[in-house]
Amino acid sequence: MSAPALEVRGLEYAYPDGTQVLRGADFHIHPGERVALLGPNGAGKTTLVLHLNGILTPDGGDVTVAGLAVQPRTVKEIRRRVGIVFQDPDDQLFMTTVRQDVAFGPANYGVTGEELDRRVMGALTAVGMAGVVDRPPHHLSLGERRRVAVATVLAMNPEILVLDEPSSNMDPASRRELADVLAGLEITLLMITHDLPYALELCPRAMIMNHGRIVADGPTAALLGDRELMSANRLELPLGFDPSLARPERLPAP
Amino acid sequence: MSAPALEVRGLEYAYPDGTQVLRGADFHIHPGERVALLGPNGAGKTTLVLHLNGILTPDGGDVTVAGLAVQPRTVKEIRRRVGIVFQDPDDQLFMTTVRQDVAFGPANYGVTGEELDRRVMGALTAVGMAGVVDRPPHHLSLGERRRVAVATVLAMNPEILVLDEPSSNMDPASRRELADVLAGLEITLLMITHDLPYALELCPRAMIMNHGRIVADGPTAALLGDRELMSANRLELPLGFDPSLARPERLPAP
Amino acid sequence: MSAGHAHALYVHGDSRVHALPAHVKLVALLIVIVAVVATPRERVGVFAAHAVVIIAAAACAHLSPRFIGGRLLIGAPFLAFAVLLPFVGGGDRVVVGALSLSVGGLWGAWSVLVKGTLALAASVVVTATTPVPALLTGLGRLRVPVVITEIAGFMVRYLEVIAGEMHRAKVAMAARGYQPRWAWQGTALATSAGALFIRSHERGERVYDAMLSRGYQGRLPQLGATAATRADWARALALPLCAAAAAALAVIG
Amino acid sequence: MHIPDGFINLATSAGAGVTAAGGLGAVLHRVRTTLSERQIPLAGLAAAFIFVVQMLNFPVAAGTSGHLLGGALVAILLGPWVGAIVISVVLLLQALLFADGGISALGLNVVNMALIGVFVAWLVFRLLTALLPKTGAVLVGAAAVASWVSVVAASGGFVLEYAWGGTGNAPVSTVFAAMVGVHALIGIGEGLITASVLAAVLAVRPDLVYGARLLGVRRAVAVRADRRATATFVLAGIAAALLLVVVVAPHASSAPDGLERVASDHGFAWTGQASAAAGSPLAHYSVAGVPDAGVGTILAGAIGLVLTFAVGALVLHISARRGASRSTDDAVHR
Ligand SMILES: Nc1ncnc2c1ncn2[C@@H]1O[C@H](COP(=O)(O)OP(=O)(O)OP(=O)(O)O)[C@@H](O)[C@H]1O
Ligand SMILES: Nc1ncnc2c1ncn2[C@@H]1O[C@H](COP(=O)(O)OP(=O)(O)OP(=O)(O)O)[C@@H](O)[C@H]1O
Ligand SMILES: [Mg+2]
Ligand SMILES: [Mg+2]
Repeated sequence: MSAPALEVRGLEYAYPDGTQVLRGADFHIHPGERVALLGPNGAGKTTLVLHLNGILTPDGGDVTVAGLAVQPRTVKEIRRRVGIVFQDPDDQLFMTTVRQDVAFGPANYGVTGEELDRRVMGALTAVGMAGVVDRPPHHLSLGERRRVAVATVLAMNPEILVLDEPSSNMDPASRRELADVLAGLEITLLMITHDLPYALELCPRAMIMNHGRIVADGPTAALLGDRELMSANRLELPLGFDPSLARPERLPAP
Repeated sequence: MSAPALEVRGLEYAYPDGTQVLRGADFHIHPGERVALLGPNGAGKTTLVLHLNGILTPDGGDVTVAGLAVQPRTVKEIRRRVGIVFQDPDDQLFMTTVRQDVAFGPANYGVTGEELDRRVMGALTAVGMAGVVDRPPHHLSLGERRRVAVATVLAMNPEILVLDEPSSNMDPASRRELADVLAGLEITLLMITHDLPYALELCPRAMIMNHGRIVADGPTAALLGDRELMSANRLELPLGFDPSLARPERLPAP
Repeated sequence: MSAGHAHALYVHGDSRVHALPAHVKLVALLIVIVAVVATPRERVGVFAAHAVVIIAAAACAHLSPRFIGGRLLIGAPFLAFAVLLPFVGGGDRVVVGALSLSVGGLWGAWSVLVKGTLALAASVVVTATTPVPALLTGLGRLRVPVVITEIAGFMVRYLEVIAGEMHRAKVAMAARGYQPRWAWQGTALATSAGALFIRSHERGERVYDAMLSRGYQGRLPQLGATAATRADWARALALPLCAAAAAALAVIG
Repeated sequence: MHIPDGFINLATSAGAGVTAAGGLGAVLHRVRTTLSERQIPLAGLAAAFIFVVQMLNFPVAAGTSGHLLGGALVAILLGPWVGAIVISVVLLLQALLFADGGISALGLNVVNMALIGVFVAWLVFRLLTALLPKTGAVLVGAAAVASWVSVVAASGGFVLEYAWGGTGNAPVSTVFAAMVGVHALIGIGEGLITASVLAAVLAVRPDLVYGARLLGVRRAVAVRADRRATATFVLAGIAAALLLVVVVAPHASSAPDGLERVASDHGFAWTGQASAAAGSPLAHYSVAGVPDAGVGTILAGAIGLVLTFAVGALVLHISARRGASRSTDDAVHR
């Protein structure tokens, strides 16, 4: 067995105002796995993700990335390996042009010149946003900003890609194009989403989070088929959706 | 024929940096209609919505709400009638507690005391957020914030409700609960969404916008069935979705 | 900088000082500060009296000495430069150890330090017992023009917007491997200041649009500003008037 | 350069208070007719922005602090009238909430930063743009120069007030050298920040810049930082700072000392301002009031300037360090 790409043990966290959010979250993900993280609003998914590269510091428990414990000393290295796409694109984009913003990450890790250009244009092309490269990111529509936000992280070539609802606000074609891009990457993937068919399509494995804990973990199709589990966690398949029609054929078998 | 609840004629708009967005948008909506506004990212949907209550002033064309032209003099009255839920909940929520935020709109129109309380709690209950009434809105999760954002507008009892992607970031159960609430209102509804099954469920009529113009207008089911039209506008039904299984039975016939 | 520092000034409580209307407290504060500033610097005893007045007010407000001390420290760096005065001052000199110090400079340093510290302590008592919006309402009652209080109100709100935008940018930068050695790093500050301005401005504009959309007419729905009774005035002004009397005696005598 | 309580005597402070109230009254009267509903939030935002940028400040001579003043920035963004109000609001809230600048000294601070700072900047800006072609680059350059002049002028206002009613006991010429000298350096930073903010705003939202609207510079222009122009500006600023300290400071003592005498003759200089007499190694050069002290004077001025600035920069560095380590890796407080 290889060492887990991502290991989270007994994670606890309360926000400074006292709201207890994480209550002992536990899981691990092996290199190359693609895992969906599902759960109701307010379950603590985003809070969990912010621990994976040391943006939040846990009150208890620990996080290990590829064998490296997340600590102030390791944080820079870890942030090179773990790329996070935030839930709100406005949290992600801060430079004056889209080009600068996408270049920011790789440039911090010493990429320069042509290689930098290549990365920037490659990432933007992957999300279909090569056309806006010289516009200010805050003058884009929300869906466009979300696509650029994904590009800023793709450009860093992370080993582990964590996406917090990447497909929301995207138009349906962009959503499919993103799925194609993600499916084509050789990468460990953790994706939060409320779009269950999307999770089924992309991730053979899923975890359900509620009240700050992982309450279920298993093959996505099996979890989505468990009616009781689903309704206990405010999950339900859309009207008119038939899982048997959705063929996650592009996925490696779990 | 009754006067249109909402009439838009030849609307043109360019942002201050020169980006031309609206290029002659034209449509009208009758009282009580429920209309979905579909279209790719960057089509101009959000920009269009910001014209409906005079937040943006058109460069050309005009907007009429219930027979009243949108003008500086009529703007206060129009804003009472047209409630807009913004695409980004962070733009919508600005007070220090959720209660104050939801009370803000009705209070501006003179609602006070018990009636105000009733409105606030009613709206929050409708979106399942009565429990966070005394928390600061910027300390909520994104999905929770979106639900509160919808409540701030519901509390105003508008005649015309305009929602810019209300269901994104919501968990599946909240999404369905919102659909139930919206279906129960006697109201004119214009809803932007990228969730086509959701549009089909809630709105008998749909319009497709692209490049700043309305390029199609008709029964939702018919538009979603037109493959060519759909793919020309970056729209597609999710894998595994079978429109014939989705029964929009709660809707009045178009 | 954490978001919302504008609120960190206020210490929640239900003391009598908290309950006083804001404009009354502002008048009281002004009296104390004028008294402190007017006191001749040689009258050390009178400064002690002022200190007693301020400490009494702080005690009524249930503010701990620790809290006041902490807030004074924030102001300290600026007052600390008074330390230079004895070296650069003119006039007679005294020799203290190896140093030759200007007598006038020493008095100057003392004066700046004691007056600055007392005034700072007095204003800490008021800001710690009055929420910012109430202070603005208080200013309005004292006939400060509406344009000023309105702009100030927006300023307080937008402080949070800007702090929020700065914070978002910082987190986003950190997440993509940026580790600045100086937070302000000359060029980084200069280049990001422009972007920060536009971002904050546009976010502020969108928030304002959302307010307009919900019927905002230039005035927030008011939650009943309290009017001041004669008893309020008497209670609020008792201590400051003591300070004023002490100062007046000192100036005359 | 926020003056704290007790630094300038009460009479001078009160006089400045009356001047400030009069000046602001005139400004408000003028603005009342032109301020549109949308401009108030914009003004509030500018105030908040100036406030935030001013948090990066460090102490300068005897109890005052040095940082961006923002007078030129608001004057060009919002026009001098609204600009003066905005800076006044910033000063008011800083004094009330953060005890940054004294409450009794509010009038002094308003006169220096809101009235002198803003209107001097505007005059210089209008003068330069009247003489030069009206392009985005010229506008940005003129803004940089206007910033520098306005900061120096504001610190000049301070020196005048100090001469009139200072309680600190340092000779006026020393204060002049420290304040004006340091602010001639700060002015360089002010000019660069003003220019870069304006360039950024002009590039994407030219409609927001009052100065641009007035001059008809409408289209979005990307003004690039020109290295040579920047270097020229910085060098000129440093040269001017040295010139001020070395040549003007010794002369400066005579005129303000005159003011001081007037003040004490009228019996309201309570604080017994000692006249500048020989004493400390840095102070004696002001005795003669003329530069015949030669090399000594020049050295004293230059050393004083460098020392003050170095200590200030050190304090800033330390506090920035602490701020940086606290904020970058710390918890997200959203
Ligand atoms: N800054 C904060 N301060 C205090 N409480 C917070 C803060 N941010 C989030 N919370 C609370 O923590 C809980 C978990 O929030 P989190 O954002 O992790 O949820 P989530 O699972 O990502 O939800 P969603 O699906 O809506 O994005 C929520 O109840 C929320 O109200
Ligand atoms: N403030 C702005 N300044 C300049 N251009 C803008 C601004 N806001 C949006 N745009 C541009 O206008 C176009 C339409 O934007 P809009 O937000 O209306 O799109 P949308 O249809 O709502 O898209 P989405 O589905 O992604 O929300 C986009 O190309 C966008 O880049
Ligand atoms: Mg989340
Ligand atoms: Mg939109």
